[in-house]
Amino acid sequence: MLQTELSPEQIQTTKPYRQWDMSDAEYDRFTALIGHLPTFTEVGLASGMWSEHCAYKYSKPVLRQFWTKNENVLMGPGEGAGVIRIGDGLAVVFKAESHNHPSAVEPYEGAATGVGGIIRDIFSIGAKPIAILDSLRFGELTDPRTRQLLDQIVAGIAGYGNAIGIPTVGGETAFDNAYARNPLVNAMCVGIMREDQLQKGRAAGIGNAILYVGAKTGRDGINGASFASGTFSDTEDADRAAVQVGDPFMEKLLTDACLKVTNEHQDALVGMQDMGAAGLVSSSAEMAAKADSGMALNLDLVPQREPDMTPFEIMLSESQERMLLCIAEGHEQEIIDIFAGYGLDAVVIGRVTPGHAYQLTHHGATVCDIPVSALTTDAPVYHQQSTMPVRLIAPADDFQPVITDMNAAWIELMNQPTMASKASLYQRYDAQVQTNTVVLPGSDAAVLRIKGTKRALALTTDSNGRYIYLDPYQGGAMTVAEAARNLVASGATPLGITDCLNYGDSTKPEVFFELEESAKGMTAATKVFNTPVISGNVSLYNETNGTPIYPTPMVGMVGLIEDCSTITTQEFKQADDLVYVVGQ
Amino acid sequence: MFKAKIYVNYKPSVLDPQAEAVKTALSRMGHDNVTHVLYGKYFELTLTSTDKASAQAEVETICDRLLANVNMETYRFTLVPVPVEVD
Amino acid sequence: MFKAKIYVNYKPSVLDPQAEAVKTALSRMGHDNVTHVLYGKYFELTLTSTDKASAQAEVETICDRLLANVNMETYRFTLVPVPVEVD
Amino acid sequence: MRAAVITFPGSNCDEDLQWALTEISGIPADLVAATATTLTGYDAVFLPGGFSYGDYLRSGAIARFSPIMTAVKKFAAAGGFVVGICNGFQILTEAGLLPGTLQWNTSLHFICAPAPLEIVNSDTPFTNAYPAGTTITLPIAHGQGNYYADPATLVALETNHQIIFRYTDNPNGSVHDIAGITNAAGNVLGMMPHPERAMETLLGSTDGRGVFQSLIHTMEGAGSNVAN
Ligand SMILES: Nc1ncnc2c1ncn2[C@@H]1O[C@H](COP(=O)(O)OP(=O)(O)O)[C@@H](O)[C@H]1O
Repeated sequence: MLQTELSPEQIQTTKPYRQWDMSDAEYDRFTALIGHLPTFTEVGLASGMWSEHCAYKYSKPVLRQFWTKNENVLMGPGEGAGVIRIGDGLAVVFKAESHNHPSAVEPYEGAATGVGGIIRDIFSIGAKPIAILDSLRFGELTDPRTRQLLDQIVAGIAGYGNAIGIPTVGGETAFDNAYARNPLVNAMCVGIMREDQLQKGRAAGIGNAILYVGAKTGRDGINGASFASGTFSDTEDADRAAVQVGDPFMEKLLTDACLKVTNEHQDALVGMQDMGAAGLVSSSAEMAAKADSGMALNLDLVPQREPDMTPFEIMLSESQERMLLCIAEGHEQEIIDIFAGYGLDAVVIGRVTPGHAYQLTHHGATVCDIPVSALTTDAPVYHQQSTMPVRLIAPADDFQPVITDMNAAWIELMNQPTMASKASLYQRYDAQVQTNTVVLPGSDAAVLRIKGTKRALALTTDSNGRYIYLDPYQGGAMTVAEAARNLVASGATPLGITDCLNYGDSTKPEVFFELEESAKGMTAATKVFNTPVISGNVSLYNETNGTPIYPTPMVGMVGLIEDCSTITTQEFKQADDLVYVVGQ
Repeated sequence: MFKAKIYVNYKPSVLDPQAEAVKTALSRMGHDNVTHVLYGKYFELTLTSTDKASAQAEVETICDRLLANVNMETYRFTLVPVPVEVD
Repeated sequence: MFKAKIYVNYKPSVLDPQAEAVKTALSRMGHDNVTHVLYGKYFELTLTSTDKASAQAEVETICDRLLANVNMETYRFTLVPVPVEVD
Repeated sequence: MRAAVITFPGSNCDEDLQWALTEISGIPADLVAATATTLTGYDAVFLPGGFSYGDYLRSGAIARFSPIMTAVKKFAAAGGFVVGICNGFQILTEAGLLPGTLQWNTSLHFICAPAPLEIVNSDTPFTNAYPAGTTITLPIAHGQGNYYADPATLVALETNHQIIFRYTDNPNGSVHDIAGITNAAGNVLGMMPHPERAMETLLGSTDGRGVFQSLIHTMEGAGSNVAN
């Protein structure tokens, strides 16, 4: 896949960046931004950072329309996760993330590392992760490949969540041919923290140290960010090399150690961020950008699992279970010792520098020297064309089912895998570890009490691609409404949402229309329910051989129950109780 | 009848947390002279097939489809003829 | 320097749920001519030891104490000398 | 009475156990690191659930080499009460403090579900608070809880009344439906179900309290068969 390093001039003529999904126009833009012909490493970093996965270049105009703030939001989109105040000096932190493409290729590890990634987003804010939820879409179970995907994806989520000791308390699963070759695997993580422990991913203060923590860097998942931004065809088996393996044991140690640093060493810690998509380059450049700093890293100091790694590979590797910290100068050893206590590698790999340059050295040579902004704030944003799909211009007549035998129809409905009990799936998740789960999977929403208070949180994930396919605006609004209903039915007041926007290739005007309209519907509903969008994730290019999935935004909603004694569960309680229908 | 001896292990570039764990445990136990650990799976399948070429093809299919995860693992195997046992 | 090739598997008297699962899967996939499945672990350890007898003794200790659970597993291994690599 | 809860790297029920002991049962409990070498000052030692050292190789296989395990063995040999729950049970079998081993569940899946249990022997330091013959329901949450021992060991377990809990609806393939056993001396208990998850009405069940109450009764010499 990788060529030996081409010179800047060779890059200009042979255009290797095209295979990393960077266009000629983007190459030209990047060249102009940095003021010289980019080196192999520089253009490689840009291809990762300018992918949809990192830069949201296609979805940003849509995301900007979301309503993201009310009086309780302490931190909205843009950081690892969003934060909402819940009283008693506490805050809830949550975010969802998709791992659709990796899971389609390598279902166990793809799903497992999806869970691992979203957990790091939560503790990087300074919060203790308390719950995981998922949202899964598959093709029909009559297909053996679907059965295998389902089994392995559930096993991967279980394998990671159970081992790390965070309960998986809820989710949703549905089956439809629209997802046959492109399953959706979305995971949400929720955490709790004291308001005053809030961390940001910032690398501020000239001379402060950049500390690399956790697993060693290998060649796994190189340029996964642009991999996640490509579509599937039947012939792309070569992509398989892009898959990484998760190590939940390592992540458990990493979580405990990072929380110890946030809780007990506030004065040493300047900022913290996980290494997710586009690995080291993304975390370091974003931390510098947020603090308006410069940064210099020596790649020889990066712990490496394999010999002879190139700067391109080191910077774009998506090896799991790694964090990047900015530590106040003079406190380095204090923090390194904490990680050593957990048996973890922690190495100073660079410093915050004056100015705004992003500089990398490798074997004594400078391999990258560009403005931080060229990788971050100056990434392109595209305003896409939006066209109403033909099926919506002239919609078919409403379908009226003819039901002659109510009993038979009911049994047929209940036989649908989408309707059937999911107990055989969620029983593979440890839903009770941490001993807070009041309402287990099987009800409308999961409920977790908060130890030391009377309060509880209610959590749910919901999506319904079919509604949005039929009416993007109404479907988007209904998704938010469904989540809100699930929470209210548990006795909770909705607080806010996170989302995963799963769509097809949004460079197609019809797909962009679906994205735009459903986001408008979601926005309208979030204002009605007073549930701002505090975090989220975008997954475009969910297509197989040119056919997009149903537009499927997933909503993860969190609600607050002021007093545990008012928690309500779904099941009928006793014979002779009255049953009411409320609403229309 | 053939016996297939099948070895499945991770591709070298793939992180193997189990092998790492074994290595760390060994060094904690004082076995510092163990410099490298490879951790794989080993299967023995007994097949009633009568000709070697078809057994070979069948074991390959079984490895590709079931025993190895070809995304991350490689496999190799040997086939040895087994005298048919008479009960 | 030696390389130890170590095979750990269940004692024949112990029912191995993993081997059973493989066998069931194979027969569901139509491979009915597979009559027996053994599912084991395979390790390769590289040891810096210089004499074979001490390597032998060390690998035995490692197997007894760590790699095999002698309540239900047995192991066997071979030792091959490895030429010391010069960097 | 004072209890130690051992935290191995990868343990994840250690804090839950500490909560169940301290906040609910009124037994002061400390988390003790696996690197510690002594257990002086404690009357009971708990090995919690989780995935010690990732449970790589075999569950419990690596944990048994932790420094603390030497102290646990000494503590048990001196007659101290040792309780291993889930991964703790797996560690105790690997360490040779309890016979047998825990294999993969026959489904090869992790199972998180309520498990009805028969209390087979209520005349032990861990179960004397439960009336004889009681059935309780405790959560299980494990992938490798399928207990196996060779026939001779099983005979010994049965005749010495070392089988303490039995599944009434075997979820994992355990021989003789075994969910929990003690050693021959009766002071070391291993069980796959999680009593510490069944301590509060809010969380659905208080069936697990008896295990901790039994220990209190035993330590205080306060007799047995006090219903919970
Ligand atoms: N993949 C899953 N992971 C965890 N829990 C799940 C999953 N799928 C479904 N559930 C649980 O099963 C119950 C019913 O799910 P679902 O049929 O999607 O509910 P609803 O129709 O109320 O949205 C819920 O409690 C949900 O949390």
